[in-house]
Amino acid sequence: MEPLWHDESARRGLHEDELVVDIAGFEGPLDLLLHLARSQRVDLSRISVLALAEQYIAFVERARSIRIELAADYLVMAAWLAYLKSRLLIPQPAKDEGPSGEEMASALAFRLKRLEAMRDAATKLVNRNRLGRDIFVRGAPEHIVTERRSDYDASLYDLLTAYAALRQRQAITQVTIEKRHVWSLGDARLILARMVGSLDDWTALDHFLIRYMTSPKERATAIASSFAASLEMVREGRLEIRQEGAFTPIYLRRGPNPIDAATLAEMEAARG
Amino acid sequence: MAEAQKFVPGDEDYEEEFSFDPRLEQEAERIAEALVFASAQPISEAYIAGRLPRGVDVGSVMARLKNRYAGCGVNLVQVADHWAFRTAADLSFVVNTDEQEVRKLSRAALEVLAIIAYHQPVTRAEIEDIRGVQTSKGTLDVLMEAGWVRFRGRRRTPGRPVTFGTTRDFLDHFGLEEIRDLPGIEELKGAGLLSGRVPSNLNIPVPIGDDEFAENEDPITQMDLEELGLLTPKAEEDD
Amino acid sequence: MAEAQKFVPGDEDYEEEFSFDPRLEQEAERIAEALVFASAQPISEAYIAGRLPRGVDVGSVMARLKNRYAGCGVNLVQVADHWAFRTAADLSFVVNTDEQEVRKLSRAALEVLAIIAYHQPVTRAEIEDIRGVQTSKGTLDVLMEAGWVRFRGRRRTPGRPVTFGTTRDFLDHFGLEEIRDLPGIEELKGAGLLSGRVPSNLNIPVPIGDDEFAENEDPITQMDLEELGLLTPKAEEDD
Repeated sequence: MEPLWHDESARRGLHEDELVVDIAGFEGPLDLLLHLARSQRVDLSRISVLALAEQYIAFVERARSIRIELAADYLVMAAWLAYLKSRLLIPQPAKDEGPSGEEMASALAFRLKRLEAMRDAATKLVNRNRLGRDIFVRGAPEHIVTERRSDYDASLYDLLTAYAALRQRQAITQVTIEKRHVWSLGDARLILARMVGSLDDWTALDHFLIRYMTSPKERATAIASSFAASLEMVREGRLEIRQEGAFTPIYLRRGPNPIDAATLAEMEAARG
Repeated sequence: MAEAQKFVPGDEDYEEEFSFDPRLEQEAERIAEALVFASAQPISEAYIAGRLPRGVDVGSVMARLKNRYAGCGVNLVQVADHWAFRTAADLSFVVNTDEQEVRKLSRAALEVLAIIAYHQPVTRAEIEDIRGVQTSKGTLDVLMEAGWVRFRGRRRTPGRPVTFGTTRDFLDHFGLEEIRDLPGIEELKGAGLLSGRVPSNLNIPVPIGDDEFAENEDPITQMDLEELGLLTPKAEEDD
Repeated sequence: MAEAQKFVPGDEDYEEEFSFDPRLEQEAERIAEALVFASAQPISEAYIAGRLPRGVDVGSVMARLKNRYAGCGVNLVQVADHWAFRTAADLSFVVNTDEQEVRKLSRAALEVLAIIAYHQPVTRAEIEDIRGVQTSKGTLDVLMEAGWVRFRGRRRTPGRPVTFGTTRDFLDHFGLEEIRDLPGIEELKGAGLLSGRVPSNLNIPVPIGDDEFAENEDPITQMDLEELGLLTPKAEEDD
């Protein structure tokens, strides 16, 4: 079989003891996590999520220390894992509905298993006997059957491409100002919603977010956007906020009217 | 035997209650064989049925034909509700003429293809949820252009997101009779890995689009920040 | 099956004179069959011979194969020293139907069709407005003839222009359940069909389905149709 996903550490610029060089080799945080999980060399269902979280955070720290820019995705995941780690280390008193650290860990393990399963499936698929490579059609077909009622042919893909190209051509092109690397309010709101949804205790959440931002430019926008978004969410009763004094850490926790899964799904859908 | 036949489909005389007329059945087999053999594309069973003598069951005709070709160098294969003749897989090494190139797909595209195949109908958000990463532009595009993936419809949930699925060409290309023949699909289903939803409504961070803004949303500017008096960078933060 | 042969593999003495190994002969038949099937042109006997197992006589292999296909819907025929499969002569009526070749829609027709699909109910003036060029009558005729476009109604505006919409056949052909299943702007973007830099003034409407009429639209009447039948001037082509 032609393997598609081998753990080619070298290709990905990843070495056992000397972590991190080329983050570009990974397709997002989950891919990186899966790679790290595999290095534990156990069945994914017996994986140590705690160890995995630590490895991941170490990876991100390491990337920071050698000044590698990480995309926001990786940082959000790091923050989430840091939170997960704290939940796993300090068992919560059986309070209200909030998911336990174990539940969160098993959800993560499930996602890793599912991703791996899809990769295996893709490998099996691509190694099947394929038309045009292993299996061949009649080389000299004698007729083309038209089963359509219409004498004309076009696929939905043709139709949509034609339409998209036309509309784009006709739309007045505007001057686009160079894109800045920013967290929009929407981004920040969504990140907060995802993370605070399960926070029962006062947590210096912005600290998590900011801590992993590598570029100073991005730091400002992350602070500003998440702070502005958090104020809005406090107003809505989504979360509560506390600060002891000027320049001290800002603590957040779930508010009286927390965001439930359905609302969150809607928010995510709205962002497309 | 050929010269004996000269059968015209739809000929009234033959039409009535022949439950099994060997001559008719054999003629039906020859017609189906000719139809499918002549075409490079799979032919629908309905189309074949429409051209067989009346009173003949297309299903059993095709089954017999398939059986007859079972050990041959050319096999009769079923693709969804269509039929096609294809060279036998074990002869790949002789027939292979290295002139045709099978489309090379990127790792990401293959992964997306597999997710669509196993989870269909599936929305883009679900694909991204499984992969934990945004689908880059050009991935779905490539799969649709290859004719393996198509828009299927819309999910009946808020927002009515469009769903994706695979095409008959996909089945044909990968030698599958139907989606249920996907390797390991039953086991995956059994293991709950195709159910779509992560158990207990937990939300693990999913990718955010950092390259786009919502339609009605402007990026925050430096000026806004100063205005809000929010620029309180906590010095250079520890480590 | 091998044990029946008294053949000792590797035994030099036997290798030469052993002239008939049924297993080998059958394999040779399968190979020849697949080769002829997959070839775009009649294929030379020499070429086939070069791909058969050693010690097999290509002539007798082809003769047996020809014989096997003799009564079938497809025959193996020899043209000079080349081989090809052909539909049995008495069945040519099944294959050579009078179907003309399917025509690809022109770019212009695709664009007009897409505009009608998305913007329906839409008038001809509006189509031209969106495309920025005049639409020839021929283009609309082609779409009508294809059975994908129909007169929907009349706009309640001065001149009561006719509005166009898509048909049930359109949905069937393009695999859509309803017209609202057409992907929207975000989905086109997500699938890579619209490039990332979409101007903000680009809006894609949600098409109005068959079952409803737009507020300012009247259903088309028989009289309208007759009237319209009168005004079908012959087309000036537009591409």
